[in-house]
Amino acid sequence: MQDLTQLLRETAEDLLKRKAVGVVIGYGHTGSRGDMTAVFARTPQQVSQLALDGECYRNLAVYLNKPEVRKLGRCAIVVKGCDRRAINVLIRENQIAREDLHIIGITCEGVGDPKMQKCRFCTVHNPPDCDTVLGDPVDIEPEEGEFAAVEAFETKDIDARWNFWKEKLKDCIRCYACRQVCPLCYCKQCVVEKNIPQWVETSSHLRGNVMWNVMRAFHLTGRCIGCGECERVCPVGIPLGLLNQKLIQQVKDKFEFTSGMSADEKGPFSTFDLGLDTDDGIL
Amino acid sequence: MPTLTVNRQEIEVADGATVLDAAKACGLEIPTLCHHRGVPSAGACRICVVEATSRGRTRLIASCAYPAEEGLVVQTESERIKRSRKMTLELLLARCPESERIQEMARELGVDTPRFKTENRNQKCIMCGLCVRVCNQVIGVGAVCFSGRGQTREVVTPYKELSDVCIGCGACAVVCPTGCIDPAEFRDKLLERIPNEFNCGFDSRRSIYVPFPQAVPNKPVIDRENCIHFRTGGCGACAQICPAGAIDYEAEDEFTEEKVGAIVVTTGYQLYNPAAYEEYGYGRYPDVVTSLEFERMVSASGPTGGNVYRPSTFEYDDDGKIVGGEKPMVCVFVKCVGSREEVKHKPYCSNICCMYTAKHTMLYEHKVHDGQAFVFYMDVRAPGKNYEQFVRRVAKEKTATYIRGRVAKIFPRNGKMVVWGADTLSGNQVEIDADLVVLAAAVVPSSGAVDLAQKLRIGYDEHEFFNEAHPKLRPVETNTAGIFLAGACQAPRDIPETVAQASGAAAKALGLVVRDEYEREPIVACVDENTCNACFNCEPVCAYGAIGEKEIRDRKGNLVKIVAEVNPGLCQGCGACAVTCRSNSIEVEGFTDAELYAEIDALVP
Amino acid sequence: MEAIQTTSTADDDEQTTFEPRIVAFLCNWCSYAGADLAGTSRLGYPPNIRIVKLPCTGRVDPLFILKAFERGADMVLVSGCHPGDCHYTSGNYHARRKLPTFRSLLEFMGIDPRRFQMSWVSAAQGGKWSQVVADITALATELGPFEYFERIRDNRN
Amino acid sequence: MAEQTSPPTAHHVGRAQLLVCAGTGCVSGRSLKVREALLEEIDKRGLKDEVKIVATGCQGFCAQGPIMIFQPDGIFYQKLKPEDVPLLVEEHLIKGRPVEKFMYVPSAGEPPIPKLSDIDFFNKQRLIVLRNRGLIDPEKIDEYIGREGYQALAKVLASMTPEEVIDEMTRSGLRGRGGAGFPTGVKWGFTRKAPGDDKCIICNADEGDPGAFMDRSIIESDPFSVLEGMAIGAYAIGASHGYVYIREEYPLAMERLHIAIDQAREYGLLGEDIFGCGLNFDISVFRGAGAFVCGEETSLISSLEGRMPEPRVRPPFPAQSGVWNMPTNINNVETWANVPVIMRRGAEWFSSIGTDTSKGTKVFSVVGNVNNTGLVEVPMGTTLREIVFGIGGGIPNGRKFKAVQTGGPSGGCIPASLLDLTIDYERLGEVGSIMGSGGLIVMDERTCMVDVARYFLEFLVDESCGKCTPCREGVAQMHGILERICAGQGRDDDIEMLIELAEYVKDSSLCALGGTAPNPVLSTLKYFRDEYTAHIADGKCPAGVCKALIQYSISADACKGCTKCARVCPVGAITGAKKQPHTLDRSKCIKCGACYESCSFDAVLVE
Repeated sequence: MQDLTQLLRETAEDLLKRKAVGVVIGYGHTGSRGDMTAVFARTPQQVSQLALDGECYRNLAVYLNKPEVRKLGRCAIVVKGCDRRAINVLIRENQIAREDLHIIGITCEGVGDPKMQKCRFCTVHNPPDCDTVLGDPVDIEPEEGEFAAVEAFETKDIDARWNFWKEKLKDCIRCYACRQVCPLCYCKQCVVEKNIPQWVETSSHLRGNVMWNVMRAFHLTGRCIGCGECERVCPVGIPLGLLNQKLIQQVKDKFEFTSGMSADEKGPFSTFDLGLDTDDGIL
Repeated sequence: MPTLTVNRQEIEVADGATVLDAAKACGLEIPTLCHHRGVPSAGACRICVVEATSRGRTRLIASCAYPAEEGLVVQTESERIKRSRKMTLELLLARCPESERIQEMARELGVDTPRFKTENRNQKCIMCGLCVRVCNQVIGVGAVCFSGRGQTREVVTPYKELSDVCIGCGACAVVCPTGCIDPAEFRDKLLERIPNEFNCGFDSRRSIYVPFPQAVPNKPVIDRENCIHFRTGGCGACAQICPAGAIDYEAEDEFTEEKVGAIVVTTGYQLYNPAAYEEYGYGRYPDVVTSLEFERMVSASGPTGGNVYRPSTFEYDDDGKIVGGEKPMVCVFVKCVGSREEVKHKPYCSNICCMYTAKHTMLYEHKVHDGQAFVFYMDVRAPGKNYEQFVRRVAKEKTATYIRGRVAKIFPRNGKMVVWGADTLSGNQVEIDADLVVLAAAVVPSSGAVDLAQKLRIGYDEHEFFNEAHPKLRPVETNTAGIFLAGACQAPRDIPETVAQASGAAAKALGLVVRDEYEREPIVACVDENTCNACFNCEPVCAYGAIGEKEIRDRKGNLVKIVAEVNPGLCQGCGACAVTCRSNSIEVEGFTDAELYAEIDALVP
Repeated sequence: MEAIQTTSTADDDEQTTFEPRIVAFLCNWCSYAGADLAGTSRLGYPPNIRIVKLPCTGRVDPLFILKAFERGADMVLVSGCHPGDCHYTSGNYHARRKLPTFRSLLEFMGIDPRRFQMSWVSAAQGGKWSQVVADITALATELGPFEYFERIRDNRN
Repeated sequence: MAEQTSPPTAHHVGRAQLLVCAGTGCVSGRSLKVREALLEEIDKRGLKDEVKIVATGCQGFCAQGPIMIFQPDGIFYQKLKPEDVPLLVEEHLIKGRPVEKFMYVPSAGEPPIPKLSDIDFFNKQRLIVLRNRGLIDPEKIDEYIGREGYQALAKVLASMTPEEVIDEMTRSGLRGRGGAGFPTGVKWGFTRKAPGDDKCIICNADEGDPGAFMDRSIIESDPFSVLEGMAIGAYAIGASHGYVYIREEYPLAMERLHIAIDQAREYGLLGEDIFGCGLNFDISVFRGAGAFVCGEETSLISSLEGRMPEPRVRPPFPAQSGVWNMPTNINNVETWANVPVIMRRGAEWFSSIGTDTSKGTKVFSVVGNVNNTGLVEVPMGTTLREIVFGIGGGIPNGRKFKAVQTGGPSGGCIPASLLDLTIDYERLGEVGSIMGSGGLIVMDERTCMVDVARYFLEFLVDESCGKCTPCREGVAQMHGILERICAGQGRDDDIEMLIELAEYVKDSSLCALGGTAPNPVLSTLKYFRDEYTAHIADGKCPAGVCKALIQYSISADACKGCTKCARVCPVGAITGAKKQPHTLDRSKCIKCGACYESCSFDAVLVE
């Protein structure tokens, strides 16, 4: 990541001085162990906490929907390419308005050392439609196919797959960290928390976990932009990204739809296309 | 509105009127040759000359073309005019001695033998140019024109061959004053016969026509495909002739939208195309007709005026109307053509064929007294009131010989239609040389029934008849509220049953629309405003547009949040919204998650 | 855990042959009426099918399907109007998009996709309904019991 | 009278200018070859910068072509041949002695007249339309502008409103030179008042009359005056487009017209924003369909619209709805050519010329049996005698003047007795003829009037458009009768029938062609009825023209045996030894009249 920290701080300071925004949401090494966490700079002085480097994993879009951030009025947000697509989905689902955001896009060659899997096939190194863009455009060819992992997994036969998932899902402790970190899981009351009727059993045995993980993945169909945060934060290391990628693949092949590309796109499950849809597999 | 004096009589005429119009308005007769009401005038033959004085100069003018100017003084009778007309006629007589029209006009003015050397050409054309003008300026085709000038001037088609742009409208033959254009010249081009659909194409109709005698509204329509005006921009004869000025070529179809409370679908039936029976030869042999075509023939308002002729012997007049034909002495009626046949055609019985075939045999006997009718049948089904007695009468009065058996093949042989069939009662083959074969084809729903059904969202069966809500309990309703059925569109039925069903449907429909309130099924969606995230994923999924926005405001009126809201009047309770809502904030009464959870739980103990 | 593989659990009927339990979600206007027609036309079909009536296939939520499997269904069928015939115009169009995608997710997780069947049966296709039920019952018998969740039921893992 | 002969000295080039006539008549006499020879000779003699050679339009004296005028001396040379050029250059240019051999000789025996201004043919004419003839190169606009060209247009555009222009034209009394004589100013007024914003004007250069070549010469010698006239007309009427409808048979005139138009456009005198005064007016040339009837206004319009040329019933007149229903004003070439002069010199000056009802001058093409065949422009009111004898130089071969035919096929014949008739629209109308476009055919005693009438009717039978019965059938029947008379089978009721038919055709025809077609017959019947009765009753043709009625013979005593006639006879009908009286075999004789023409001893007799 080129050294844009200084550039970011000047931009943030200028925005705050002009009162164009109430807060600048960015990255900074303010974590307890010095790791990279979210920084909310509200006054020009706090701008010094901002920093940019290879560890900017988080998807800061998750904070946009929080009531506490809403109260601060218009806000500026530092986004990588994947985060920018998440903002598009939020706009499309009427959660935030484009005018309430000052988007500071940073051109990103990929985060994490070694590079996170999502960055290896990323196609949005340069975030589109931003108010300010820091860093010169990046031109990197994807190193592997978007669905390489999915295709690798699908080489297993049906029982091997079940055994793999049974082992993984058995460990799920239902901490719901994956839900908390995902910018698109903003429901006030998630289906898990409804108990009349209790579709998803709350105890963390295999049956409940299967229901929870399947429904979490299915509710992101045609919305998830593959930012990989859910997999990163899962304390027990369940490969949630794999489920998400499978659904992204299905939506791309069957409905020629890629989520987050524009703010006025229509989700695959709220429309239909008599030309595209087929009756395969239906008696 | 210029005023002028004609023979010392003041007359006011409309703008654009000619001196001839003014004279006619005064009741004066002026002879004309190259003038026709529907064709722009040229003032060429000079027979209509009158004396006109304007700005102090009196001279002979062609009244047919000279516009009626303000203050013009016209004299239609004078020695000078008489001399001029006599000389014109004498010269025309010298040119066309054979033309009766010119001889007649000449005799009227006292000219019998021309003093001039008669031209050796004996044609009747007086070069008036009417045919050229009507073809070029009125019809707009331009198939005929002048060529050469002076004595060598003649009316020709290009290269003197039948012009390929000629559409055979015959306008030139109609306007020619001396009748020297014979329609036979363009016989094969005679305006392609437009088959009259209502008379099953037996005779032809014009491109402006009343579809059928009992049409509602009983007014003519224009067939844009064949009408010359729409093909070439010319003609317009109907607009000129229509006294009420009712013809407007620019009128376009309009789509009007009506908000209605109920719809009664009565799209009726049509006959199954018997051409599917290759072996019967319908469509290949003109003497094999369907029962509907036979019905049109026996009808007094039909193409043959009620007489039964063999279609292969129809005689047409120039106008495409049937004026004669040969009466069929032997007529064979074949029943169940396409009905009661599971393998290739329709498995159901068409209900009405037995009764109308019996009627047809009586009509045939009435129209062709010494004719002989045969009927091939599988069963005679006469279930209605007095139906069986009616069929018994046919047997008693021997109007037809009923043969129980199917027909195998029909083919022409030296002028007759040979019918091969079986007689199951006697067990042997039957061969009849018939003059006419009438096929009682099966009843099928009108074409386009399926499109309508999908548009109205009502069900239909595999034969495309519409599905009633319940065969026994709700026969006149459909599953879709507010849409009712009547008549043969629901199943083959005859007139008494149709009328009964129509009355039922009308009553049901009225029952719906007269009350101002309207009960309906309670299955309606409703939103849990606490958990709704206002993502409005549900809104595009609702096919009835029943989901809208609702603003939640606190007591002081400032906006707290926006949530989704369902309009119970529109919602049909399909539940699609309940599924797309990830937080299950929207539920359908009667199919709530809790109820379905309980059902699933109970079903798999 | 392998021990209990062959015997079915207590609340199954007692014969030794395996009788699959199939849960069917039918749309009220077409498939449900079709099934009714099959009945009024005296056409028989295997009793393994247990029908839940829904207003439209558009109302079928993946939660129902998973819950059915959790409760011990060996196979789930969703049947509704032919595309274009839906009483609510587009219900089956949405179902035709959502449910096959859900089925590919299950397959990805190792659940045999043949256990989740879909079909279009119109109100007049009584014959087709009985044929479909017969076919899927045969398939379910051949696939055998669906123990994935059953094993979980008694919480021994 | 003087201004046209001596060229203005302003732009005197070199010490001598040789103005060689390049009109169609002279060009057919190889005048362009003479010009080339001159150029060669002058080049050889090194006189290139001293002498300027200019090819001009038609000088008017076609009988004497090829013509050259030697300026500044004003010497008139005629009948030049390329071979004469060396002698001419040697004598006149080098030695300064005019060469009498090539000068004009009025009649045998009289001394040659060197100066052009002294020749009667020229000094008796008054040139307004032909003011620039022979003085400017028709293919150079500068020379036209040099002679006050386009000053009228400038004056009009700068200082006059359209209404003032029309008022000026009306006061000038100019009447249509096409033949009908309708007052031009009034006609422009009608077109201007007619509703419709885009109008057009047409220059009728169809000139269908046989033997008439005035319009051709005007365009060939001074096309710019026509364009300027049309531009003024366009401004007055408010027309945005003009057409010149010119005969297909005038290639040279058409070429010169195109050159003139291109140059006018180059100089901003035609096309967009003329003179910068906002007048947008352009002219396109339309080649005529080659029918006499196209001279008639509405037929011309139909032809212009690409349709068959046949007349339309009037009203509506072209002024209300002409070409593609636009208000259209049609004038003859000569009328347009008059307009610039009127505008420049004013209406009072113009109306001072001519008679009280016919103002200005008229160009005549004097042809037929007259010495000075050519283009003559005389003021209205000049007598026939003046034209035929004064300017025309009398009748050649000592024959007697018999009649003159004016107005072409629509005109009539005027006998010798009316020689002192003053030429204007009304006088000519009274005597049964019309002004016409200006064709003036002089006939001597050897012309048979019945044959003249037959010829004109034959022409009209071919040229009638055939639309209306009277003209198509009536004229044909009249022609049939006259053919019979000339063939000697005349019947005694023929004359009465001719008159009845003539009255009928004149009265009932649709257009002017039919309306005036009987004039030749009526006028010949009126003045030469005796010839008709001679043909019908006695079967004789007094003028010895109608072949069926004449017999040739040779008078034995007059014949000197010079064998000239025998050599000339095409069929060898004349035999006889040298110096012996010859005999003529009537069975072989085809009555071509060659012997009669060639015999210089009047030995050949015609009865």
